[in-house]
Amino acid sequence: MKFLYAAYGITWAVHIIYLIILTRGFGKLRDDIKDLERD
Amino acid sequence: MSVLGILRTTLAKDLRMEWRSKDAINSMLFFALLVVVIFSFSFDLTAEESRQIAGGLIWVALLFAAVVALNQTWARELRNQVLDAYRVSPAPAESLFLAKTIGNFLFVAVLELLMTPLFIVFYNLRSVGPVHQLVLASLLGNWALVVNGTFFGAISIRTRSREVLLPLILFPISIPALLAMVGATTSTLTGEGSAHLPLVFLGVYDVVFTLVGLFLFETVLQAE
Amino acid sequence: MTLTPDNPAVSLNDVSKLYGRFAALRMVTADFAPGRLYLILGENGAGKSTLLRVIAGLIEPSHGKLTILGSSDHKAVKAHLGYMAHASMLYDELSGRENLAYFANLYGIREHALCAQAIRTVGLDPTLERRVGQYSQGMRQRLSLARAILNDPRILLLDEPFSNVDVGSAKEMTRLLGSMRDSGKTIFLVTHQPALLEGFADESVYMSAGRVIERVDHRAPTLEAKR
Amino acid sequence: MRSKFAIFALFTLALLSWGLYQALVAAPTEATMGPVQRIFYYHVPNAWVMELCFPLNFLASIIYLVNRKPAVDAFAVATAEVGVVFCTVVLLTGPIWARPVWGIWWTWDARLTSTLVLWLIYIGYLMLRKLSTGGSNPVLAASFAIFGCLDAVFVFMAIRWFRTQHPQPVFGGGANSGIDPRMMHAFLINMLAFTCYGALLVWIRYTLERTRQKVDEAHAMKSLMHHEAGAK
Repeated sequence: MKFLYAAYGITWAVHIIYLIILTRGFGKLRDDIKDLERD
Repeated sequence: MSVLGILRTTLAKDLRMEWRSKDAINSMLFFALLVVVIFSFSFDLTAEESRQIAGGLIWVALLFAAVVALNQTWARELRNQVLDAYRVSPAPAESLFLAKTIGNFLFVAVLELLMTPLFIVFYNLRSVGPVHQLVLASLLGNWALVVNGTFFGAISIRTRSREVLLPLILFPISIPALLAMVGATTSTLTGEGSAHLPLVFLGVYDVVFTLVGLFLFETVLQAE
Repeated sequence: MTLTPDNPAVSLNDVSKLYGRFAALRMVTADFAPGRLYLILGENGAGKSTLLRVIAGLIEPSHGKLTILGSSDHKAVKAHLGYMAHASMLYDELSGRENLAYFANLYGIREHALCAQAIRTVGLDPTLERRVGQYSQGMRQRLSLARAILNDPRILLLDEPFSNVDVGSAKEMTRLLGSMRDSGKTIFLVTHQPALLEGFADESVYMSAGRVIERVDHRAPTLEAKR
Repeated sequence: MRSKFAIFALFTLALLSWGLYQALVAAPTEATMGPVQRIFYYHVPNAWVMELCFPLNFLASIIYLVNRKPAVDAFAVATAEVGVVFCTVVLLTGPIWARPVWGIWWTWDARLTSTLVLWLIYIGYLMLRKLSTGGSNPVLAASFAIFGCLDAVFVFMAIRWFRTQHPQPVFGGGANSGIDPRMMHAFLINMLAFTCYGALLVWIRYTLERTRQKVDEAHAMKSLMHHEAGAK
């Protein structure tokens, strides 16, 4: 049973980490766009 | 403009430069020697065991050493931006690719010739199977390493990290060839199994990647 | 020298080159008539070298169209181009003669006399056995010029040919360029020392921030065209 | 576009939750392997998405070399990166399944090994993208991707032929006729759910890359005008 939960947990951990990376990517992009508008 | 004529002069030029500086061959030789000695220290082997693993060791040593030579041949073209002189000329890119590949093939072949006696001495080797299979495996395996290596060398010198990137992209791609080389070598050394399949595999691998390399090299060379 | 705008040696149409967030060339549209010596001037980072490299075919433009000697297929005109950069583009480990023999070969030139001729043209001794690595900066620069003119190019692109060259050599090179222009070649020269070419240049092309901002015709001062 | 995206995202989320329920609750426990067999409902769909992503990357790379459209390059990046993410999941869940079933974490079995090599190749691809500079970056990466994908074919053959010391266990019991329809159901739902999720991720990553390309271009144009204004 613990192997089962570990596998499901790890699957979602990897996917969530990737989602966080993507979100941060968008965050950086938003800053860049702000930069573009500033001056 | 003949592809072969330019191939020949480019190769002659590379060999002359290497003969004068001996940069690639010296560093490669010493590197390979170190690998062999360190492996030999790390494992205490019987003749039978060394026959089992020597195939793997020799190809790993060659792979690592080849990277040194591959980086050198392209680094030479980068100094003073000489590569640009080739790129502005109407000379075909394929000539440069083949000349570099053949040059690297010769360096690694010299290395193989010098390393074989070393291996025999250090690992107490004696082949059970036919020796000509080993020669064939070393030729085909050598080409498989350098044809990809030369192509990726041309890619990696274009990047920020230059020399560091080459092993990172070359090693994973070389894994199937490496498995076949090790398979052919081990089965010949131990006399177990046939070296036929891995040799055919290597032959196909060589042909496919030489063609892909020839096809894409101009794109990579002119990319800027 | 008459301008032939219908038949320019080099023609750029909206050519841009972007490197990520940096534009080295931005929408450059310009025609260059043949048989003239163009001085390309501007501050560092104005896009002068990029312009030369684009014409030389070393850099693919991100946008726009480039026509050289009436052809938009760059490969077809490579044999008619000569390019010289800041760096020597020579092998330090080979002698001057070996270097030129190799590069001549890339253009399908096999006569050794021609290499010797090119070396003599720039005022060097073709029998010199020394490796290029041991040449002085001035000698290297001259040999580099010899390499660029080996194939008798119709368009010659020179990026800072006089940097680190003594004034005497520079004058000599300038005279050589002048006579090449007079024989009908089109020459583009990027330099920080326009004074050296006083009287030789036909036109000055001013660049700033990736654009051609002004062109001054020295041969027909009344027609001074602003762009 | 935005509302379409939101609908698709919600749909995917619903499918994933339903798939999770099906996999953990609705499907019956397998007789010989016990609950660990349920890893199969996640492991295989993830592997499937990975197997979709890499050939798409290969295609995009070829198309990019032909037409040099930045959008195609953005798609290539997206598929490669998402492929690596799913590949990572496969490589992590595989051993977790293997440990209780085979008694070992890792074996140089054909599938595990080829997946690992694939992972290494595409990590190399992403590193190349990260480390290469200037305008040549996408071209170099596309050339490498073509080598990488062709190489994958050789990887599968080589590992099958030269690495067969270990017995090759049949993975997941196979889709034999005796399989419970509820198991099949749970499996198919998860296949669909993860395929949608993969498409969603590619969509997001593609949008990110494409926007970044446009922002870079805008920056390039602007820095230039700024510069010119300063110079004059």
